[in-house]
Amino acid sequence: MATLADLKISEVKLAAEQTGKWGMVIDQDICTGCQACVAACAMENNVTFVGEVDSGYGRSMHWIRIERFWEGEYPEVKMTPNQPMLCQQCGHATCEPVCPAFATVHSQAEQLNLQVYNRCVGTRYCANNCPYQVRSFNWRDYQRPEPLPNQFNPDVTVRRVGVMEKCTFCIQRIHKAQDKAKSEGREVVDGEFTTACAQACPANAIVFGRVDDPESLVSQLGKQSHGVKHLEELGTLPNVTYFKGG
Amino acid sequence: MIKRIFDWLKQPLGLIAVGIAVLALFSLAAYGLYTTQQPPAQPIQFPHWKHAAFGIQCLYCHPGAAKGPSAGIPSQAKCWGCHNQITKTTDPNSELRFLVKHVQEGTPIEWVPVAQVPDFVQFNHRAHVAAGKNCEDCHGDMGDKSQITIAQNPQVFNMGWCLNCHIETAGQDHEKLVKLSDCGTCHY
Amino acid sequence: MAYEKKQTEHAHADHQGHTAEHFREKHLMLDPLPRGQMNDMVMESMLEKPTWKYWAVIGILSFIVVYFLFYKWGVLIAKGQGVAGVMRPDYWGIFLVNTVFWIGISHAGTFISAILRVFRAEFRRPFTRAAELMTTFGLVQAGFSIFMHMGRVWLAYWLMPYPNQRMLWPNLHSPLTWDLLAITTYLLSSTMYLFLPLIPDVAMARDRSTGWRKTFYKTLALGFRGTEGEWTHLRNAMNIFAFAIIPVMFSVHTIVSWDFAAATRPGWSSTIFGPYFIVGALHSGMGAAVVVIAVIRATMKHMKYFIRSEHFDAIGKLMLIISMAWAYFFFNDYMVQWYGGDKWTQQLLHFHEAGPMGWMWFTMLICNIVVPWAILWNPKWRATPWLVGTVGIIINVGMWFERYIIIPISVTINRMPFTWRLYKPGIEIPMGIGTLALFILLYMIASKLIPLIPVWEVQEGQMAHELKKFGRETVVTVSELE
Amino acid sequence: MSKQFSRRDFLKLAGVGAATTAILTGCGPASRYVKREPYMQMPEYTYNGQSTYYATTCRECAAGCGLIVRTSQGRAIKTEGNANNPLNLGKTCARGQATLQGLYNPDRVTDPIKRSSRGGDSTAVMDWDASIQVVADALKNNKPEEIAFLMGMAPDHIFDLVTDLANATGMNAPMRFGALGMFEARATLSKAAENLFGQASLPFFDVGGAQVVFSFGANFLETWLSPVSYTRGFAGLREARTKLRGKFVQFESRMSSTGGKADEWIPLRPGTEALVALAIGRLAAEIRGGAMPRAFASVDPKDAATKSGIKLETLEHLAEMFANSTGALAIPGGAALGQSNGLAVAEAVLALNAFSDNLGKPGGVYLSALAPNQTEYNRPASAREMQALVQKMFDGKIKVLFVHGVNPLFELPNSLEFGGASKYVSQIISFATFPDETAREADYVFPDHHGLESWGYQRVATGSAQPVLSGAQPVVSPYYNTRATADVLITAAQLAGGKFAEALPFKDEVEFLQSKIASLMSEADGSISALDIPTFMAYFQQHGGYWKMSDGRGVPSAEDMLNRTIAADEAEFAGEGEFFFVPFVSPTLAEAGANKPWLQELADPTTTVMWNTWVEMNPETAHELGIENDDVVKIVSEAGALEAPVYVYPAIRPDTIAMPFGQGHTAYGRYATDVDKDGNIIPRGVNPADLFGQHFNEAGDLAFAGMKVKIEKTGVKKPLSRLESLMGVYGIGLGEEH
Repeated sequence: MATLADLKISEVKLAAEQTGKWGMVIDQDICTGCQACVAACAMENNVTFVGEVDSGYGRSMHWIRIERFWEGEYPEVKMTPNQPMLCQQCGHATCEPVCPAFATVHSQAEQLNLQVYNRCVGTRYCANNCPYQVRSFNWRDYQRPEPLPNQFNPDVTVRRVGVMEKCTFCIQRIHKAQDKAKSEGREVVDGEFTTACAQACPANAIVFGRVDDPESLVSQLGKQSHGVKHLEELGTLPNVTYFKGG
Repeated sequence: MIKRIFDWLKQPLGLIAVGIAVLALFSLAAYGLYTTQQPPAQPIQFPHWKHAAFGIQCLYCHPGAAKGPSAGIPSQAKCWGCHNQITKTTDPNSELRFLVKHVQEGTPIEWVPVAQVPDFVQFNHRAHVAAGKNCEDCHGDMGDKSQITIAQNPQVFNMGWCLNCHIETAGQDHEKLVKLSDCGTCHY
Repeated sequence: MAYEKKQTEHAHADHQGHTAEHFREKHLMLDPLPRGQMNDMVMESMLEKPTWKYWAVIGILSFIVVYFLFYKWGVLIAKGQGVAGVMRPDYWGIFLVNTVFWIGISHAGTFISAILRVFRAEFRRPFTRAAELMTTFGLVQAGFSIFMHMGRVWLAYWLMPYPNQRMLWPNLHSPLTWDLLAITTYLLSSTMYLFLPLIPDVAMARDRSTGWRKTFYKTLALGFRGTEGEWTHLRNAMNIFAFAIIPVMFSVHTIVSWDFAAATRPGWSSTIFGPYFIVGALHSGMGAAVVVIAVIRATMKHMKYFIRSEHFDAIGKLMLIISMAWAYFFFNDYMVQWYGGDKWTQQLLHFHEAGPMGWMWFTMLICNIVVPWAILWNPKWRATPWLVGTVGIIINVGMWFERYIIIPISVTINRMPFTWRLYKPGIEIPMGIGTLALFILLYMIASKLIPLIPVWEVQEGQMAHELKKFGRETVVTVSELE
Repeated sequence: MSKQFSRRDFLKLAGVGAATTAILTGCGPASRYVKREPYMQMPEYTYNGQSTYYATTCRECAAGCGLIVRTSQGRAIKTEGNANNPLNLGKTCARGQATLQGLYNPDRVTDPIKRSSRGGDSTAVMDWDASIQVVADALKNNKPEEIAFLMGMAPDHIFDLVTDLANATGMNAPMRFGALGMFEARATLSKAAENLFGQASLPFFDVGGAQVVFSFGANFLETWLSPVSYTRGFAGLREARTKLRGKFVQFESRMSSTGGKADEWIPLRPGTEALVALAIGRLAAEIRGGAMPRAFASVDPKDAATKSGIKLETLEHLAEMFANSTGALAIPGGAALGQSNGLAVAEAVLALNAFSDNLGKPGGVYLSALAPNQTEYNRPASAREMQALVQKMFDGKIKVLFVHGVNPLFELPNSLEFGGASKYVSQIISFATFPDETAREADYVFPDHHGLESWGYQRVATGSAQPVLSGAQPVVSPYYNTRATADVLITAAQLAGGKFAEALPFKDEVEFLQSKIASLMSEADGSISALDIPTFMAYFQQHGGYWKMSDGRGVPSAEDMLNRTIAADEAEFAGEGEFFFVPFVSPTLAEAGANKPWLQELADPTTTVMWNTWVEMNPETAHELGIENDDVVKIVSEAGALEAPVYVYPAIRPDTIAMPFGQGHTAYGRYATDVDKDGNIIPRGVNPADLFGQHFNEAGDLAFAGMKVKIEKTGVKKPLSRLESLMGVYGIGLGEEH
């Protein structure tokens, strides 16, 4: 029987020194706020809809939301560049240490913040502690009447009441691509697959790939000087880079 | 009021009533527990061991296991491909009569899979076959007719069992251990 | 023996005249009654046949507990946390407010009983039991509240460290895990600590009761007969516990504060939270204790003998000091956060005062600082039971508001302004009332089952106290008993 | 269609959906047991647990984007863009993503039904043989000129089929209509192209290649013409990686989500777009020097500045930007064209392009490529043409009306009185997939398959340089007892006999499709080619259509464009009232998205409102009127009145209010409607089309933005569901400032 030490739980700390594996670059200058990514994410990840009352009360389950603010007053008013906000897959996430049940853990293999739905007991501490506020909780057993469940993606667990969920960087696609590459005896090629949001984005504002591969498109873009990482000052080591635009 | 009820319950009759009630509750609970442990009814009592004894490879009927996440249940056409050659299909007492009926009526056979992992586990057959696991490692020896029926899987798939094998497989290879003990490998 | 000697001295003291009479009236410790009589008084107060009023209150409370607490909890479990008012960004709501509140309440018990015992504060003697009961019952409510909060409460056992085939353990990095450990430890140790001083009293009750009560007390008394050896063991055990439980008590609320202080939220991540929370807990705990004592004194037989103005005066002074300490920590916390200049924290502080819930912030200050300071400085008012009791209630309202401001109001403001939203409680309110009802209900039942006054402790105190006359002065002397 | 399709023999895996929802906690094994039906005949290319991908075409709007649908075990799981399709290059919009929620919508029409009374709930389920007989009888027993088809803008193959039928039999030519076409003012664009370029066509604006883009009301990042393609163009405009970041200026009275992306947003007075465009042209011509083009000569920039409410300096600065740019592009569209002077606006703006000399050049204006099997541009009916149809119905000249792919009772303004006219039509047969308002008023509903269950093709009208014919094929077997309308018509025509049978001599829909694409088989320069039609059809399905490999866009002739006068009159506004009324199409819902729950739950890009209709109002105006967020106001136009909650919107002119189109359904399924406390079905939100009067521009498009309205307070509050925070975004409820 393996023991606690074998599982190297203390390695969570090491994440601070690592650069991450998967990352994203989002160009806010060309993001039109069209919501295609939001819809694509919901369709890919079996994200439920919650109805008018709950969505108006901050209970919508969007894994990715598009934020916009206003600058100035009429007539010199401007809409700030649309800001798609999703889980930043922090290298040193604030959500991870606070979960008492290890439902929110760091994937050492993929360098992602995992949410293990079946382990979640619903303390909601992770969501409280997430500075990006990108976690959504299943406040109710939201019903999707027949035959809507036909559309469920079999690769993604359907969450039930009382568990936390969030963007996974489409980990099911990562696994699928890796499995395919492995079965063909090769490495995953940059651009071979992408997340649902990046795939749908009509403006190509979202680019996804390996940040630890200096040759990948996402690394190349990430090096550009106007890239910003949100709330980096908190030491979260986010893996999503934003181009503020303008 | 309450006192009267208690007094009544202290009588022999009352005690018997209490006893019966407790027994009934207990047996109901036991029965409930029992039903959850029962193997499901299958449309055909399919003998895996017979097929294995004929030397049919697992992958012949379940080819998905080598190619993708799901091993798959063979289609009727596949069953019928062999069985329409076998005269036994006319025997009215043979289990095969059910197959004949389904084929003739064109209705699907509603199998109840028994080797199931919970929904929150994303299991991939291909990776396990590629890692050199044999079917019987998880599904038991299909050739042994006492061990395997279509109504039961000898191995209960639980996480400890999965994890044990994963850690054993990884051995001293740290990178492999990280991958194989990562929550995100199976849960997403 | 010591008791007889005391008796003769007491008789002698009878001739001291008016001054001694005056002392006796004021101080329980100087107003000894025969031991048997005192025991009978306690027994009588416990065994007094409940009036219809008692049953009516029990009935109402039971209804509230069954309907508001358990039925609504069933609804909550069946339908999910959506029936409560929580949402993004207020993932934590009144359930956690109540948890912190009840843990706070439970602190007074240990404070009064353990700290005052360690420091030999004699006025504590008649009400240590009442305070200890508050600790245990308060923790029960806290436990209920935290379980109500959980999204999948049926899996709560996963938070317990136990060997399992999944090779999964609770996360020791999480303040919630520490919380769980601390609260469990506190609950166990405070229950033990409640039980130890109870032994001589249930032994006394055993000797004076018949029927099922006799069996009940016999079981609880563990065969205590009152021999010197037993007393020595008991005293030793109590001393150990009294000293040991103090760090536990401090750690519990410090750890509770770490739930917040260890988070990255603006307004939460504050280093002063540990002591601030402890003082806050004592503030509400003393308030609650004084309410309980005032109610006991007003409703139960013979209690006016045991609980006198002097006790309210003493607790009142404590409350005043704690209120000042709380004000200091509040100011300290506010000052440092404000001075830090972080824009989100600035926004939050502004929101506290000027936001839609600003009234609550000001009410909190009035309840926690203005009211106690205005009333408790006056010795006469301080000695008025109903007034001090009212102040206790007001302080508790204030302290509940303080927790409400720290949790659902503070989490409204985070670093993502796009998500800011104001919390509107739902099912939490009735369920919170349910926990309060359960607390009162447990107390009412306990008052009929166990002696609320630790008689032996009072008698012990009375033995130690003596009035002596030096010249024209009558002086109180206290002798060491142990 | 049945023959080819039956080969696939999909079987639903009963209970898999239930199983996925059933257990997260897991009790005993018995609770986990589900039945699984294996394939009876496993398709040879299928493995259990592995997805099959089919190429098809999106039917959520008429743009014709190619889709790849991931299917697993006979269920459609996810739509993705077809990376090969030149129109969308693997991308989709939100509506394309949500199309699966239409396919698996719980409120679809499941069987052919006969309604005992129009608008009533009591229906009788029919079988398909009887249904087809009804259609055949309707064709046979009426005079051809008494039969009319009203169709949506997609799909094209049924339109072609009905056109063939009409041509052969003398039936009324099928009319196509869609609210999107109305709000895009397609007729005006095409008329302007005809006037200026001599050829009716949808102009194509190469946003991606431009350096400066001036958009006059065109909401090309939302729903306009071909949003996915235009969004890609916009990304090209901005792409700093490859070239200089292009500038974008939007002229509109209410900031759309397109306008939100603009570097400069110019809130001009509604109706002065033509004036402003010409003034910019004149100022730009002055900057460049040389002879003043006649088109700009008559306009006075000062006057234009006063009338439009834009500062003269701003105009001059914009003109400078336009004149000095090497690639300046001007786009007319949306509400700017839906006014009484819409045609003049379109002409004025196109004239700017002529001035910029970008016609037929990268970053300029082209004539959209005609699709491979298309000979001339075929625009949908304008509102005036629809009015003519309604008039015919009123006059009793139409005995049978077939409705397919359009919901006129919702999409047409109330004032056109389609509902009233339909009472004079003795038989209305709807082919609706969803129980929409028109289907409720139909005598029969013979449901067509959902787009993902259908064969067909859609011609790409604009958005791609290459001529594209997007092909559709069923990706799953029909979920309900529905039948392809093409099949129904073909069978019915054969039953009707005579000319009808001769017009459609096909076995089924697929044979008809083959006949329509057969001519492409051997054409040069095609993306696919084959020697026989089955192979060609297979390639067509596999690749999701057929397209030419070369640029097929037309080059407009610039001759005389600047040498003509363009009327610079201001638009006329109908109705009394102090507010201009600007309706716009909801970017997330568009005309037919309201029945898809996830589209309802998408936050509107500008207001982040979900699940409802709102009225946008300038904060200053709201303050003056004493109106706050969520106050319900009554909007009164000359044609009607509506009540909707206010969204205090910082980027709208104080004299303008705006409202999204897309909600306000009285039927159309549970997500498009709402229930009140008593469980009665009530509309979700309101339909601003109810306010439109019968005013048209010169091209026949509805002057939907040419209205003035009054506002009355009601004293009622209806909280809008917003994704955003009123506190965080607007500072409302945060308390007084220090």
